[in-house]
Amino acid sequence: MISYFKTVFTSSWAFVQGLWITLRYMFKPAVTVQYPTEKLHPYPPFRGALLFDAAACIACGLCAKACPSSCIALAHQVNPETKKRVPKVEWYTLDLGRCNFCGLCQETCPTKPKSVWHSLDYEVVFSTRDEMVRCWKPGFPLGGRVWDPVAKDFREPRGHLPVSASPARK
Amino acid sequence: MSRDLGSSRLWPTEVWARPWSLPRYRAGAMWLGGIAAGIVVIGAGVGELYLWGDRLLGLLGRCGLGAAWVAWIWVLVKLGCVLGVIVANGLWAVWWERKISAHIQSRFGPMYAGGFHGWAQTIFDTIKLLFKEDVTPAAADQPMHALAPIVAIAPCVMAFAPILFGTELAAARLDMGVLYIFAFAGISVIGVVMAGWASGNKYSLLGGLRAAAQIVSYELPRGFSVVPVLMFAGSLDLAVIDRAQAGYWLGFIPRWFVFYPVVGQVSFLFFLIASVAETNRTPFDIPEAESELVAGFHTEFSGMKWSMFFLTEYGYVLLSSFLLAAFFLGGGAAPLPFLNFVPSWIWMTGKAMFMMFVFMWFRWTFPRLRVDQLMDFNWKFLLPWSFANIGLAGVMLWWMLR
Amino acid sequence: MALTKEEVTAKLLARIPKAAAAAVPVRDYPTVRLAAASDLLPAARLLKDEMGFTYLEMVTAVDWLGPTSLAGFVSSRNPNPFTDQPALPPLAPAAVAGANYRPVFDLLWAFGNIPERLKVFLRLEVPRQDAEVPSLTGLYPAADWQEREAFDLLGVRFTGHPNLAKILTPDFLVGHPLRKDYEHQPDLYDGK
Amino acid sequence: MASEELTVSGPGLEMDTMFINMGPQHPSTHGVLRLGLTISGEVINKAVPDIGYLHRGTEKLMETRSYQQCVVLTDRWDYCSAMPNNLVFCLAAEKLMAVQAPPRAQALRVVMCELNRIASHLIFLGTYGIDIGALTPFLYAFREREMILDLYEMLCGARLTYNYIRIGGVAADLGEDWVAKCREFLEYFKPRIDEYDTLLSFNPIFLARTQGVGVIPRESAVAWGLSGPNLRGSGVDYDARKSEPYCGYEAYDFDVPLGQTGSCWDRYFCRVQEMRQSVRIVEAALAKLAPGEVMAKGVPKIIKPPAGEAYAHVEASRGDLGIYLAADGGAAPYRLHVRAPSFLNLAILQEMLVGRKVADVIAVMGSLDIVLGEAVR
Repeated sequence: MISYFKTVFTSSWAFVQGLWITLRYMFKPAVTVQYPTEKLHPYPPFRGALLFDAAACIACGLCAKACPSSCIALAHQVNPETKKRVPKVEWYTLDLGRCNFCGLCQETCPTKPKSVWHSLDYEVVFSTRDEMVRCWKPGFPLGGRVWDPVAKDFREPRGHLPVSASPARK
Repeated sequence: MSRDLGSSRLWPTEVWARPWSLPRYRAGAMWLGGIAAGIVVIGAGVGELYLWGDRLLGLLGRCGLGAAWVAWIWVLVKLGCVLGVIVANGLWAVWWERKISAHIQSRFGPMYAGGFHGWAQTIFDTIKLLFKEDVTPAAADQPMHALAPIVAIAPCVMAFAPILFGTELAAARLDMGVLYIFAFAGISVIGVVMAGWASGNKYSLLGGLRAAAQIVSYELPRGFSVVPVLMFAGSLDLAVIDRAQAGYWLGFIPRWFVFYPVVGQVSFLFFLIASVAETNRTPFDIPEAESELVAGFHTEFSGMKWSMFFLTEYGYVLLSSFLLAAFFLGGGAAPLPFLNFVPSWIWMTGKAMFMMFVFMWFRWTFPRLRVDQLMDFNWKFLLPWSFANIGLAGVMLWWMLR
Repeated sequence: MALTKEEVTAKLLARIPKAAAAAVPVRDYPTVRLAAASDLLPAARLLKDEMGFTYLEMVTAVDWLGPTSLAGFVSSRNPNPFTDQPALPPLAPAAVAGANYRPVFDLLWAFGNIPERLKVFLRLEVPRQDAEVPSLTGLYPAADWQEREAFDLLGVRFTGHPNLAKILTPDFLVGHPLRKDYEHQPDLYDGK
Repeated sequence: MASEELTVSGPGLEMDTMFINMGPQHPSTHGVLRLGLTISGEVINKAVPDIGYLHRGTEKLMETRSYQQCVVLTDRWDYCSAMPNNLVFCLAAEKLMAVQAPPRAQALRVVMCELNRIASHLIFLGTYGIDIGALTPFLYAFREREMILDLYEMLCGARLTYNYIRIGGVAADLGEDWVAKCREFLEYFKPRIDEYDTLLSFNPIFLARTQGVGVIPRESAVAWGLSGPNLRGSGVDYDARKSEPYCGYEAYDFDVPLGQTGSCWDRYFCRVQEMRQSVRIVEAALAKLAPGEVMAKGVPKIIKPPAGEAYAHVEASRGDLGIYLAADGGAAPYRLHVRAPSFLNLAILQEMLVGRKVADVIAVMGSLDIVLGEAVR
């Protein structure tokens, strides 16, 4: 009989304690971020959407070999007279739809500064599959362009952080 | 435009260390303002009626209408008020619940719609629900599926008839008001069972059956826990119960039933628990147990049909809150003598809002019971002890009347 | 009585006919190679009942046919505007000189003795064609799904398994993907 | 636990059973798991788990990837705690190559794996709360987990798929204030566990829902090959960190929490206790973190382990995660098999659920803490 009332009491007391905790948190400020209106910068090592610098690249192809999901493709330039390999990229593509965001391409890139590297852009959103493929040719911006199959031309990708918002290259 | 928060993450450690220095973290006391706003929203219409009712009645009479016409118009006005309260309560309570849950969980809740702390969120939600496609599953029993939300909500509206919104302030004064409310509140379960059956979904069916068992069972302790109050007040009329709690012991302890030693507190708690169970809210929300039955009986409802179930749920929460306030918390009586100048409907709605907060507080704190445990708790704990409580009340009454 | 690795191996070798210490052991663990599929159940019983290896840690098989074949590899649509070359797997496995390729399934069981903190591996080679071994489900319920997995991915039949059905791959998938000569049959989800 | 199955006999009194598909889209199946339940009333007669909806064929994919690239794929098994996945693959490869990570890297591995254990158990705690009907602890758990993810982001740039532990060491050394931040988190986290205890562990409703429910007896747990907190909840003292210490776990002083009866609550409370122990280990590891290399010398750029076979297993958040790695001397693993704890923990469901109520399915399934990404790889 005593243990019965003891159980009732301890149970009730546990409920009160639980209520007390939730009540206390109610008066503490919220810790969340109102995302679309408030935005956080990732920490510097963050691995966001990939950027590429065609001017710095030596077209060695190490990044393409390092990629576990074969998302990188490139071709080096060829000297039209000597038919010899020129250490410059002819074209360079990155399929962000396949990208693992693992950072292996950035790690293996031998140039200084890196010619392929992860930006801090975490708002990687696409509306079409074609938009997932970023293309570079010499002279293209760091963020790359996407191929528009209808207009048969390259255009700027939509809906991303401007490249200027990304920090200095690692 | 978005605001750039930079790369410094605000960890809880930092946020809680200096809450008020952060302009965007001033939401801690939101719910306090919420109670005040709730009193205004729910009370305003009622209060106006309280002040202007007599004049309106006189005006109608002066217009040359017959007494029968005046009576009818008067009924319609009161009906409109009650309906307005229920609908406004649906809008308000959903927003408030979302806010309370958010702040309990260290987040913000709705913040965009309408500007200030997302006050218009539920209004926009309602608009969305109104325009939403009304989907009826192919396997559903069509007429029953359409009828179920109506069967659920109609008794809820009707049960509000004798509810006191302040001293002597009710749509209808009934001698057997308490019985009337319990009787009508018990009908809604038919709508829930219909919804579960007619949906043609096994989860809904389980939810509906669970609801039937649960609600019917919890009617008993809910009724019995009020019996001591009825014994002390000596009437089933809510107005009489309300009046019986006016006045103070020793000049400052309110003569509310919740302050009657032992009997009052036990009745109050039992009524509160049974009310939570009646309204299908956590920890007794097994009919719509989200993690088990997806959404229980209203899984297959969408648009306005679905929101009618929600209106019913929040209507019953409001009903239970008003009943708790009227039965145990002194109704329209002020907690201290010098506060008597404040109109009774403010006290009434304020107490009801506080009880509503308690309902929500429970919901966002406790886990959910299992079906059999729920039944065990009802039949093996609540019911016997509410009988004992009635006995104790009898002894107390005998001692008082001696 | 504390059991040691050596004792376990010795006992297995003594009691199971023609069992031998594996030529290629699982690094750092006692590994015993069984001579025939019929030795498996006695060996498992010996381990379980007499030596307290009540924990079946792992059941798997290796197809030693040779390097993974890329036949039937389907690359997704190539949206690259510069080239028609589809994206291929990063590495095309090539035969390594000196590797011991042979047309067998090398089955592997790992048994654990929890209180003694011991682990022992049994292995058994069966021919790739109609590979059949007795099921351990009667002794170890843990073998149930693991054998189903080995059946699904490699096509080893476990005789006596109560429900030897596919478990990981979809029902419409033809073949056993982890076989080295697995060739993907085009299906609905390959796209154009 | 006595079966609550009803037996009805007599003409016209046969109870009809109902087949319920729980999943693959269901709020509480924690991923894409399908349970075919045959119920009579609310009591389960038969339960058939159906998995494979998330099968990505990682084991096959790895046969066409280099060892470095395989580490990236390991992240995708148990996405709630990817560090132990990285670790176990690297341990297996290191065993084949006879390479040992330097001491600092070993300590960092321990810190990361234990932090990940906390993060993973926090997810379990939160989702289990939701399964039982308490929604608030979920948000609290995620609030804390967020800090751990922040720590990871500071360290390796990813919040979920780290690719941090590499063959021969780890990818990056700690930043300047990482240790201070980590200590701040630990100090913040310790009192939070007590709050979880109040809100969930010792809440009478929670106790009623989980104690004595879904009991797995000792023998049954061992026979079905359970591991991790599910096995320890049944009172079996099996922890790879103690039985076969790796990464210098033998140097840390910690307890292995054991359950008494093997009920849902025991499994749950084992995890809560493990969070405390993990905090202890992380504190000790941070205290003895000496400066030094984080990558072993002599690890080639192109890793080609000699032919051979290795088995490595670690105590991952969900149990004993093992990897069998067969190498033929090539640049890619010849064959890799994952002994996934979730896969084996899930198998016992078909036996356990019979005779329980529908509401218990959720309690039991939640208490096993499965991640389908790992179960079906």
